[in-house]
Amino acid sequence: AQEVTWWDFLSGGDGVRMKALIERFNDEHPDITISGTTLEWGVPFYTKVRTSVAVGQGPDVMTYHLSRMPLGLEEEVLDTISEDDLAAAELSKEDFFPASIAAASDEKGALHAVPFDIHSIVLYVNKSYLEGSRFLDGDGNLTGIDNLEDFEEALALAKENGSSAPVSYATGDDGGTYRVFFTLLKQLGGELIVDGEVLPGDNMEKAAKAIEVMTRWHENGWQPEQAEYAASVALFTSGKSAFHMNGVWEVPTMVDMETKDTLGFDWGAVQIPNLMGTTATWADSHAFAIPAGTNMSPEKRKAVMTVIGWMEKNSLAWANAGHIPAYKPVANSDAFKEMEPNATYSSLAETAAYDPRSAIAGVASPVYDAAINIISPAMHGYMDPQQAAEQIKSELQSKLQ
Amino acid sequence: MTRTRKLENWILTGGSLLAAAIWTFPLYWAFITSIRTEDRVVSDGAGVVPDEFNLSSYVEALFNTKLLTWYWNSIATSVIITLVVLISGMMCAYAISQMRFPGRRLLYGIVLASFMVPSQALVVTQFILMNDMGLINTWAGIILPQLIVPVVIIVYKQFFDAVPKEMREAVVLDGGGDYTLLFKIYLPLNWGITTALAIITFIMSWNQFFWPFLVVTTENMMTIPVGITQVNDAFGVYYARLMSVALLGAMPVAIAYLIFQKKVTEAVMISSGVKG
Amino acid sequence: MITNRRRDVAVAMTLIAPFVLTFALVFLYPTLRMIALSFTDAPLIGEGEWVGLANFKRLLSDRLFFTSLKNNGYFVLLTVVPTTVLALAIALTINRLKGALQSLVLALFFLPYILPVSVVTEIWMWMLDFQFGILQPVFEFFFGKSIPVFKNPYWVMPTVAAVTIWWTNGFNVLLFIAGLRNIPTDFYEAAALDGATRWQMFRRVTWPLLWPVTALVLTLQLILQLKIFDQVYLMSSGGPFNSSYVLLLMVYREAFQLNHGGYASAIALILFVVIMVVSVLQFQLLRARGTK
Amino acid sequence: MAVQLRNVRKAFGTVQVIHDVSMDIASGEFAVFVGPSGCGKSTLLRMIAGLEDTSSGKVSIEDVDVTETEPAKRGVAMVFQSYALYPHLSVYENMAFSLRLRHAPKQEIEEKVREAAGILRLEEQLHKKPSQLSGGQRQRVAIGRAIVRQPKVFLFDEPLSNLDAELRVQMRLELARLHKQIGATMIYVTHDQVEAMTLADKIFVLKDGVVQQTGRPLDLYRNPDNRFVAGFIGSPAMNFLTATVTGREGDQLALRVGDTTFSAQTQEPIATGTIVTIGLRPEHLVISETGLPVKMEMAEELGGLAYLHTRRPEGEEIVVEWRGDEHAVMGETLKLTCPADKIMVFDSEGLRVR
Amino acid sequence: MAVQLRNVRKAFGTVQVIHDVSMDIASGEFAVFVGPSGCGKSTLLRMIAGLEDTSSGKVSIEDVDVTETEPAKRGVAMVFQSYALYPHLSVYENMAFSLRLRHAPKQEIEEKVREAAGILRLEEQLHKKPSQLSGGQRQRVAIGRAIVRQPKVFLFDEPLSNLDAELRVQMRLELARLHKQIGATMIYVTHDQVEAMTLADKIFVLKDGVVQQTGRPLDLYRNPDNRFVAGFIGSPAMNFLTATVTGREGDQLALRVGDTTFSAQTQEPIATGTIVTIGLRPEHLVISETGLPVKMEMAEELGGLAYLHTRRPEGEEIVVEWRGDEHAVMGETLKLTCPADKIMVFDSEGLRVR
Ligand SMILES: Nc1ncnc2c1ncn2[C@@H]1O[C@H](COP(=O)(O)OP(=O)(O)OP(=O)(O)O)[C@@H](O)[C@H]1O
Ligand SMILES: Nc1ncnc2c1ncn2[C@@H]1O[C@H](COP(=O)(O)OP(=O)(O)OP(=O)(O)O)[C@@H](O)[C@H]1O
Ligand SMILES: [Mg+2]
Ligand SMILES: [Mg+2]
Repeated sequence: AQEVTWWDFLSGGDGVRMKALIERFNDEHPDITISGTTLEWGVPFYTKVRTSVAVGQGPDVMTYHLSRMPLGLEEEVLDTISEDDLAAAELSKEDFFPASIAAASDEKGALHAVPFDIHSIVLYVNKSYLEGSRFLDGDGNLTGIDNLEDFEEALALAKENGSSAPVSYATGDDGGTYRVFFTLLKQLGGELIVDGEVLPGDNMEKAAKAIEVMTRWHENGWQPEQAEYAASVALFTSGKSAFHMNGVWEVPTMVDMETKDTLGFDWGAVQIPNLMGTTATWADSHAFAIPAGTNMSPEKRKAVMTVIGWMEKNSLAWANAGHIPAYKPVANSDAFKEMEPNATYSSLAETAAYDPRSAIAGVASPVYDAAINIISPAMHGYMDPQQAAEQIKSELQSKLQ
Repeated sequence: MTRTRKLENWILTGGSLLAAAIWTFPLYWAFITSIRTEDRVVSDGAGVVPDEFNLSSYVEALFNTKLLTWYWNSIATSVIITLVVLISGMMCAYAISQMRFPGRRLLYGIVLASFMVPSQALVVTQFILMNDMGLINTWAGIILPQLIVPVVIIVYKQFFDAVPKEMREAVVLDGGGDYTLLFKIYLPLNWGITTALAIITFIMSWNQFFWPFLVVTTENMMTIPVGITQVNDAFGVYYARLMSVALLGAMPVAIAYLIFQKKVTEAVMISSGVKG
Repeated sequence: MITNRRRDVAVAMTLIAPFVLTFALVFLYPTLRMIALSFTDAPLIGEGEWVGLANFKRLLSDRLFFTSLKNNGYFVLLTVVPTTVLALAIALTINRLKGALQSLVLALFFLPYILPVSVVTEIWMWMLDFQFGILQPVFEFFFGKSIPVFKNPYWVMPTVAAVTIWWTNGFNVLLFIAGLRNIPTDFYEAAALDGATRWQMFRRVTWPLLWPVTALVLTLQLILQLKIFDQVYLMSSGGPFNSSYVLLLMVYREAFQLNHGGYASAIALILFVVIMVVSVLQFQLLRARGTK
Repeated sequence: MAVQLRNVRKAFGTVQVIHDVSMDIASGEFAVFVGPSGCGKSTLLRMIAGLEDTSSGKVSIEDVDVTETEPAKRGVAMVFQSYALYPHLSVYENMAFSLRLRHAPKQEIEEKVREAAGILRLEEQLHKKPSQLSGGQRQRVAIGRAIVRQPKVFLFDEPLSNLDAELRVQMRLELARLHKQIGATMIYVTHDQVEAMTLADKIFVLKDGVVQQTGRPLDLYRNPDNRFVAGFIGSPAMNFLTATVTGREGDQLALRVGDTTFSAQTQEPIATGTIVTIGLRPEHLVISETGLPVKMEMAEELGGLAYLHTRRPEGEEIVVEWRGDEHAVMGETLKLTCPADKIMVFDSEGLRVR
Repeated sequence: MAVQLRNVRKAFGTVQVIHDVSMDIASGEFAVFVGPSGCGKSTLLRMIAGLEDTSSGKVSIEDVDVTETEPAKRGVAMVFQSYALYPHLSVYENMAFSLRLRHAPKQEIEEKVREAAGILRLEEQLHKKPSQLSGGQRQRVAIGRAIVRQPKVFLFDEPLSNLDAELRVQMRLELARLHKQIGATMIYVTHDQVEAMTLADKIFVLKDGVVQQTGRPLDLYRNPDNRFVAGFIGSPAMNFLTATVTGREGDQLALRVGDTTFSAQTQEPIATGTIVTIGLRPEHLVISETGLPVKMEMAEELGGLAYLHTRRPEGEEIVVEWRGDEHAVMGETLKLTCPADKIMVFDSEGLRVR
């Protein structure tokens, strides 16, 4: 029997569902055993990957963010996945959304990862703060937020109604800050990196504008100060926030609490409204990748591909974690189309805004560093938005050389 | 005793108890947090008085993480480190203290100097070395760089030096050699210091974070201090679970400490040379 | 003694061999290798080119290096003397207690020391959590608002220092208690007969007689705190905007995140030299004061 | 009275250590507390110093009740067995310590320290640290520290017990001279009866926290009140034998030990047949033709003098002083007698029958 | 000869510690090395044991040259001043240790240990740890450890110096008895001349690595060869005074000390006017109407006996033994005389003028 060493960074609802999937796989495949390790998300995970690959101690298969693909390629930690490999997994490139295949390939078109899902941030709502206002329609669905003014009006209203942090997101965290910033930037029609240039032209103004909005939310006491990830979630679940901007992966948390009746309010999740003029939402993809230099036997490689293929085909269970499957047969299935609340925000797939394709972007990249080291301090008042935008530009530009 | 002195004593006693209570409050708070449900932890009015006794987060921690594996790794590596450090340190200290051989002074000089050398500064090349030897993700890799504990040699030497010369001569007259002397006389004579050094070495290696964190990449090889930071296997709000993992991680040594408190106290004093 | 000299030396060699061999392998060799590596542009794993002093030149223009160096110094300043003073104060108090009460109080103060660093940081991050931390009301009471200590450039180092002191202070308390117990009560009785006040007893008897222990504590602390990594890595990862970056963190980042083995070795070498020099200097200084 | 104790008691927890002790020490007197280890000498001394509370009773110094007074205000100075010299201070600073605490003027400190150093012949050592001094010199510094304070009473707790035998004799001499010279009241604790006999104007013999007898040294030797004092004072110690009273003739009491008859000079009436203990000092025993038969075991030679260790067939050891040339060798049998006026008789309670 | 040294020398580095020592110790003899601290007694003993190399010369044990033999093979057993008992082993195991090292059969070990324990009356203590024993018992265990090895020669290095005075006397007795009982050759080192006098068949007096005199104890006391031996043997020590020879009448040598005249019994010719040293033992000094004037300083009281410490106006201290009742008090002047046959005369080199 083959033992497949598996690394992931999946915690929270993701982690629970992935563990369940692995268990199911192991049950169904007596000849293959997945032995999984879960490492801390973000920098620690990618540091470990890098070090382990360097010393030939990497796993057989691992989860990887497609946003990080260029960086991963530059670090040379990813093996290519050939057509034969895909065939072994009973997959082909055509089974996936073209965008995700492009994101998983290098310049020459060689595939380095198998996309698994698309995930983005969404807007969670605590309806109790909006009751009787114009922001809830007859069915109790969120409505009437078509621009920034509307949203801020809703925030002010929630504040009035006693919400201590009307819109919570992880303001003290690289991921949380970055995702909101990037969403706002994209909604302004901005670009982070164009042709190897960081914030060229008026993109700088747009970045400053995005930071300015976040700063205002801070100054008005609408968003929590320096919230760590867990705290930002807890603010929402404990009923202190009217809105919560976070990844779809927290959907199961809400669902679970609702079933257990510990949530204490009516909740909903919608696509991030168009606040700045363009509809856009930050998105990323999880994918499976094989570390470089493992020199695994053909049998082992086949087992690994079997794992990947199986996971893709069973990604409906993964969609349970709020994600949109990257594997078209599942994504287009009726079962998925009926899944709630995914259906509510599945439209975002069209407006998903991925990280720029650059070796300084993606999870645990200099861009994320900039979020925690520049944007987060800026919105907490340590520098003004314009300054922050300039600093982002100079800092990242220097990394690009 | 005069009345003011009595009063003073009361204030002193009360004051130091209060200070000690404040000092240990974080541990208390961690415990209170860990026996609450996650919802309770972040709800308003979750005060310092325990109001729930819910062990679910402990159950989670024990069975949804690899805590038991980490315990095993920690115990095994710490025990091996302790044994090897003590035995090699004892032998080396004996030779330095009791025998005459070329290079003796130099060797002791090196031992004294390495007391000041920051081994943390060597992690990069130690890591490379472990990789060259194929010891990444192995117990041996965790253990090897922790085997240099010069203070063990220094303390042993001091104690061996203090064994009267006659003890050695008596054995020589009886026809015993150096191994007899070391293992039949010097070692049993210094059981006290041996246990003291063992305790200190064990605590030190049990609590080691930086090196195991570098040299281990797989969950199955992690030690307790590394494991509990690398994995936050919980979702949404996980403070109670975090605290129970932390407390479980600290538990074995903490319990051992509370049982052998006197011994540990003495061990620290002896091994730092303040008390002989 | 009439013995066989050659056999004696052979026996001695077998006795020192385990230590000497391990030492050579995991200490001496890595040290030499570190020095060699610091003159190359090697990645973490693999060969590099000889680049002479390039790494060191680069250090001179690396802002982060100077920030880290400064932070190391700042951290030492924040911990070494405060922990010594605090430990002394606690030891003096404990020393006046008796029997079981004394053991209890001592145990409570010592307990944090035996905790793994990650347990300590987990607990304190929870204690100090900006939204739910139990200590935030205390900050509100004193400063009128909550303080995100790990996100505030002015608070982060003092906070890490405070947590470090909480964690390691018990050890120093023990050393001071041992030192205090070594002072014969005769001295205090003699001073009492001479009419010394409490303060005079401390100033003229306890303090000078405790000086060797104080020097030991200061030296140990200095060496220890210069090697700060764990707490910073676990609590603030060097942020916000690098205001808690320290040298060892930089070594770690360059070597393990950025794959710059050569440059990391150069930084490590500097740290190595700094610690050696500082501790030797301090050792001499304190000894000089002690004998004066 | 320089020092007066009235019904002083001391208990540590439930253990009564000093039982109802009263004593008077006149001004300028050299008083010695002597007794076996643990009998409470140090405790008593420390109570006078104020380092130990009194459980009940009254301590007065120069007719002022100081029972509740702080140690520093009693006007006493103490010399500790361990000397308690501050190792970090020079000899000069050690002696100046108490004056500095009192913020005495520099001039005065200088004068007093120099004077004390003069008395103790320490002028050359003033700049040294205690660790650089010999045992005897340290001892002198400790005394010097007391002298500068010009106390009403000097207290010494076994000040010589850390010195070797030769130095001890020499320091005894120094102490005696010092007492003559400064004429202060001194209270001195020792468990060495030779020291007590040599130094004291007045000895207080203590046992288990009770004063057994008080008096001038030779009075205690010649006329002990009880068996304990008799056995404690005198070197080598008195030999004790169990005897039966067989009759009386005037002040001559007839006693039988084994088959041997002794006669002792006593006045007090005592019934025939009473079992008593008789005490015979080694220096009073005479080897003669008849007498108590003992077997020679070993001779402790001092040159001109030897102590013969002998043993009765019944097992009791008897030490006999021998002066003269060749003495008996191991195994020989000797017969011992003793002049009647030298034999002391003690009743079953150990009290002297005079 | 049990032990024979021939022209033995020992140097530590450049320091010559033992100078050309030759000695013969007969089988069964109890030999004692005595001398002041640092004179080389221990070194000599350790050379016999083989714990110290000899720089030159020859050491034989039972007529076998052992100069180059390892300690364990010389057939000697040593009892150390510190006892060197293994504190972690029971009394039984302590005694059995050397046999175990030799892998002696269990049976034999048991027998030998029991036998030694019997001799030393340690049967009851066999299971105890050394720390549970009294000083004297520990001493006996140390001896027991030597006995089980049935050595040709027992070596003792100040075995009693850690015991208190009383126990010392008792253990001396035991040692003497032991020597009688097992009849082995014993070499015993001490710096206490009383011990030497009491135990020895033959005393070797050492000074600075040179044997000063060898002989039976009382011979050394009565007839010392030189000033050193005279001063060393006898307690309290002999008083020495500088005197001028003023004439001779038969075997009576006339001497003047200050204004006082003494006469000493000597045969050897000595010129009038020679400056000599005379030795007067405290026990031979007599207080009389005329004689050498001295001032009383302090009396060391032993009860029946007192040693009067007196001083000549010229500064020399003279100790006088006093037996009797009241003696002089401090400051009084006494006059001392001494019988002519007790006065010893030493020339300027310290050699005895007989
Ligand atoms: N602080 C104390 N607590 C309890 N018991 C004590 C204390 N100090 C002394 N004792 C007891 O009081 C008794 C008398 O002690 P003290 O020190 O006065 O004896 P001592 O006559 O000075 O003896 P030594 O000659 O050995 O110094 C002893 O039994 C001792 O154990
Ligand atoms: N290992 C050594 N190295 C250098 N000198 C030594 C050594 N051992 C002894 N000595 C010197 O040799 C001399 C004789 O020492 P030894 O120990 O034989 O004296 P001792 O007569 O036994 O004295 P004590 O009565 O104090 O035991 C001393 O001056 C001592 O300092
Ligand atoms: Mg005492
Ligand atoms: Mg010696």
